[in-house]
Amino acid sequence: MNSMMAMATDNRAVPLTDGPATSSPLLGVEDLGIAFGATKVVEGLRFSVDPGRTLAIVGESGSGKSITSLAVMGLLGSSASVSGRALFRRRDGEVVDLLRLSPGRSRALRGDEIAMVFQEPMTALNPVLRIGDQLVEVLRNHGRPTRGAARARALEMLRTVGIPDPESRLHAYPHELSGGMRQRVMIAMALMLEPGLLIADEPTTALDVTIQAQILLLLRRLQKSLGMALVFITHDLGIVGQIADDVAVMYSGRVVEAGPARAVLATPNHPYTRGLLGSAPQVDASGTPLPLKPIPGIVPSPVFPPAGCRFHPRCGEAKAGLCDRTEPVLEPTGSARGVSCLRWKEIAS
Amino acid sequence: MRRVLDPVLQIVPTVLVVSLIAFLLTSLLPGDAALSRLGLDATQEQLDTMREQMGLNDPVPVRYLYWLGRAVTGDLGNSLRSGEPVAEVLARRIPVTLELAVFGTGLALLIGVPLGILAAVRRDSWIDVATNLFALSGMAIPFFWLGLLLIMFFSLHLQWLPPSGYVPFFENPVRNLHLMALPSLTIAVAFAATLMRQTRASMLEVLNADYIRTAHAKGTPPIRVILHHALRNALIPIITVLGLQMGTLLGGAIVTETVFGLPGLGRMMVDGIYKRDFPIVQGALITIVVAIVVTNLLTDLCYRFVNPRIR
Amino acid sequence: MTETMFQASVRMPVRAARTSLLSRVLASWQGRIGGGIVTFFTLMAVFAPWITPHSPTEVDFMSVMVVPTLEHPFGTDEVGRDILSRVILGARTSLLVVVAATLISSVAGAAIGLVAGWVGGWVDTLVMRVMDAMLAFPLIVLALAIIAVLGPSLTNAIIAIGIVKIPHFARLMRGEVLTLRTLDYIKAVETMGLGLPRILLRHVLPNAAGPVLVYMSIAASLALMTEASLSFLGLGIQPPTPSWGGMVSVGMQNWHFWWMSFYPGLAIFITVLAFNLLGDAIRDAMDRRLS
Amino acid sequence: MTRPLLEVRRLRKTFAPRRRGGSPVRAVTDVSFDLREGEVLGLVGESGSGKSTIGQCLVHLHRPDGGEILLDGENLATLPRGAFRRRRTAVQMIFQDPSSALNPRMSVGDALREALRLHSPHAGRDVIEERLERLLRLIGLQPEHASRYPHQLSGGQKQRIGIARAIAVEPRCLIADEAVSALDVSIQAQIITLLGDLQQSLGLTMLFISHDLGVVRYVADRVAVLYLGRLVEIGPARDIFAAPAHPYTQALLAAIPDPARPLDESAILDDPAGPDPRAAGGGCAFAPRCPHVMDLCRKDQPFLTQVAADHTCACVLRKIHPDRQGETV
Repeated sequence: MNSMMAMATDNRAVPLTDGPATSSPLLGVEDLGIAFGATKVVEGLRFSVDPGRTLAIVGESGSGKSITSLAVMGLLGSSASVSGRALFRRRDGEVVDLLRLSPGRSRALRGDEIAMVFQEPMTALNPVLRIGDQLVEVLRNHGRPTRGAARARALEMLRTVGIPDPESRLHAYPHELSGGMRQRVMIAMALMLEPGLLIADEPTTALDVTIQAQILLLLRRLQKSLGMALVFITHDLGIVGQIADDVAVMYSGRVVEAGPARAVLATPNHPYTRGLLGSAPQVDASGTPLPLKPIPGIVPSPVFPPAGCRFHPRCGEAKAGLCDRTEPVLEPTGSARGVSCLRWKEIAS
Repeated sequence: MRRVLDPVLQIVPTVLVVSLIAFLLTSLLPGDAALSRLGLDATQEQLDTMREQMGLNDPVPVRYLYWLGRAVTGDLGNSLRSGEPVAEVLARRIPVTLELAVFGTGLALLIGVPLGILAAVRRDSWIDVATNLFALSGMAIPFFWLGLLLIMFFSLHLQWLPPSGYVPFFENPVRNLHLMALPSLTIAVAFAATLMRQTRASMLEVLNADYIRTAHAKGTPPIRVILHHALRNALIPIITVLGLQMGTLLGGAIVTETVFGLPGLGRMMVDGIYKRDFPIVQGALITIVVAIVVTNLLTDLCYRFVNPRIR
Repeated sequence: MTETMFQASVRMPVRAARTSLLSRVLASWQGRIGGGIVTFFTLMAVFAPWITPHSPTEVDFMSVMVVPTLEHPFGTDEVGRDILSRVILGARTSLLVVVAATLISSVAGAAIGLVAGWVGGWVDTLVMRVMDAMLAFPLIVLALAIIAVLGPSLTNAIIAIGIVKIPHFARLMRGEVLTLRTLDYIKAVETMGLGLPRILLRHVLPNAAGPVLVYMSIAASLALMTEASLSFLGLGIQPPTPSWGGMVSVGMQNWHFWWMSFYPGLAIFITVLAFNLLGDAIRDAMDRRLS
Repeated sequence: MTRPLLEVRRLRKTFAPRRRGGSPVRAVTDVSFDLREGEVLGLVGESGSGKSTIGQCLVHLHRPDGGEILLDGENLATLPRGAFRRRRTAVQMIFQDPSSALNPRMSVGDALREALRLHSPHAGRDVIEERLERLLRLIGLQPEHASRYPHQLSGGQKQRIGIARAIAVEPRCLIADEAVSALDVSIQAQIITLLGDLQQSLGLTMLFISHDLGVVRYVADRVAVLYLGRLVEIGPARDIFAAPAHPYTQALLAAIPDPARPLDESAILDDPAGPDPRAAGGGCAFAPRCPHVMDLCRKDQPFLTQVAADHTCACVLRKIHPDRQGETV
């Protein structure tokens, strides 16, 4: 685990900031916009992930974090209009724009090179199909495996994710498993073909805290052993500290702050990131809880977003005439970090 | 074994309550059964003896148990008019209604389920609008009027099919199918409409489910998502509706049999009411209701088969 | 937290002031067409005696079974009565049956369901067992059986049709009550020790009323259909009172004079369709309002 | 020492099996604890621990199968219906889900007026209106919020109204059942702060039920930990967090995600199956998952033993090494 921390501190170029990415990342999202009709729920989003790294996208409900992952997966319905680019480097080196793929090519990538784990293990598995069949289906969607080979692979994956007695679980229905076990099955299913990129959308939110810790540990071990890139979507800054190399903090459809996870958590530049940290239960070294400093107000509706900086109505640092007029952009602040705040320099000093 | 036995045992109380309702209704029928049997010339003395013989003077619970005891051995009494045993009349009538119900259900399934799937998948397209209009009309059209329109068009105008009559299937299969075509279509239309709406609604709900998103996320071909992942789940409420609609179907059969002159159970019951022949009414009523309870049992078993969660 | 909820709220952006249910119903085409026809049907029924072009009961052997003409737009029947006038008057009979029967079944059914659902225990088991047994009878079959006991007449048709729909309302209401009991605001007023009548009248009934209202529209269409079927079988409204079902039945014996059965049947079809459309519109309006 | 406000003694609740032939679910087994005047007791456990069932028994939404619930020495569990209704306002609940906590057809003002009138049925209109305004300000809303309907409020605002309704009847004690779990982090912090302020200013006695130890740490004076329907540890919050005695409490604490602390791999339970009421048999319910399990644990049910002042724990390890009290195993 200390190795992870070490990795997080090395000065890799995190291409969240301006300028083209130096080394081509596995996934590079540029200027992503998602709108339902006239309602823009995500705007000007950029982030990237390298193989073997974990990017946490953190935000509250309505921040657009989940919808972003669905857009990258090509799973948004036709009611959404998507703009921008999401460049993905395939196994054979070809770089494709995930937002412009034909439905057939997009499907060929899903489950094979890009996989996803969802929030609700209770409803994400098909209740009328056996676990084994649901696992094997991934292989059948992307090839013609023999029965024996497919079964063997399913068994192997169930074992890999730590499911006891995997032979009998192959024949079980989802409702016969506990929540934690179902989430393990979901992870096994996502990793059947060893994808280069795994997107996990709040995979532990529905689980008990002791089970959550197990799943986090499992994801981290699998990510290291398979060398895949992991995009971990969460609302919990505590989890960010435990799993992420890099973090992008989202608020109301934009990235407000990004950079190496440890640096961002230690010295947040954006008032919203500070507010989130102040809202999260924390203890100091002696175990005494630090006082809570909640953010006042409520998350803005994407239908009637505030003018200027979207956070200004709740921001203690907002300056009238500036923050309510001008919309900030994500600007580099050095050491691979970026912040989207008009006053970050004044606040920092 | 248990999952088959349990629901079977559960219908026993239902059948008892149903038979009690049927018995109470028909035992309250106006008109004196003894009088009906003996005719108006009977003397008061003869009537009293007959009442005693028929057990009409016993209290109602005793009569019910007595009646139930005979009913389970197949003795449902005799027709007051013809004197024929009710069981024999039933034996002649049941095949007609059964055939009508089977053809009607089959047609309804063939029309309703595929159209419902199509409407759900192509939501808000012209197909969806058209099938919705079909469903709305199908549910609003009275069986007897639809039957008449079909007769006017196919029998009188085009002269393709005979307007009425009945020939048993094993006597002349071709003629039987000719005669049954229009009645089957008549009762199938409303049923198909209901099935279509239910199929569409449950498909739409299922298509929004998380596991459908999972199926897409693992790269499952769309057609397989619909037929393998969605339909299997959508079938669960469809089967429920199938069971619930059996009553409507048999109710429709009663009216339809009158229109097409089919000698089935429904006609038997209506004629029985006209003629105040209460054993006949009772026999038809019990048979129809037991048929519905049994179909509900079958759909329940199907449901258990399709839905692993309640096994 | 889930993004699907988020999408749903995005789909209908403005949820400003609560608009009235009526205006929401009338905002849909189903609501406008269904509501329009039901209003038309009601007005026609109420003012029937004053708007019929001919006497609906006067026999005229000089014009028996006349094809539709300007004089008799729907033609005449086997004794020369004007079919249009009889269809208009028939609306009156149908409206009476529909309103009375639906009121009987909805009030009785909702009361039974409310008690069964709230009290629970053996009361619930017993009541619902009887309701389930009644549900095993097809509507028309149970209505026929009741008619067989009571004898065919207008009043008895109303009673029979009213009784057969009770279990549907009872089940619906019971389901609503059971769902509401799991909601925190009902639990909250229970734990506050609010009086039972106030809990039921102020918190349970208003929130359970929606589905019952929707179902009343569907029950009305079924009542109309059942009445027409009974009359068609000769066991509902008795002649000479005009009823649409009875008119189709007479027309059936005279196949070649198509108009005799066509127009009364069309009247049933359109009215039932209108009630169904209205039911759909009310349901959609409620769904949107509660979301 | 004065008598505790609420005494729960050997509370039991078993639910009928969901399916025919299934085994009955023992949601709560022999749970005893006190709730002292003016304190906040955190009731902590994961899903299936029975913590919500206990809360619902206290406000009589469930009738316990056994045991006593003594409020000022009077047993609520066996009180006849009529007498109970008069005592009902003494214990009030704040619910988890803000979306279903308010009647959608009633304005905020009407919902609160109903509660205020219940508390003082003979108060005049002016008095009620004045109290309503004070109540709204107390929970951080404005008087104009009284005319709003639930669908016009945010989740956090609804939760504030839920709190207002509960305190409107001036209860002796409050049960907060996962009252902040459904809220976003920034809103959650607001509500925790509000509850803390109210507790201070009104001197509330509160049972704070939560699965989230991180949140409980902020509000609770004492903490009770439940596992599969049994109390495994209870003690002052400071002791529990500094020196948890029960292996389950230790695992629970280690699993709380903290932005400033990396995942402690050694403390993570190695049991993919999770809690299973059937796996325990006659012994300690936690035995199948416990890293320190011994043969003894699988046979006998451990009892609560004192490990420090006002701090008890139900673990065999604690009985064997009484001299190691307070030390982490």
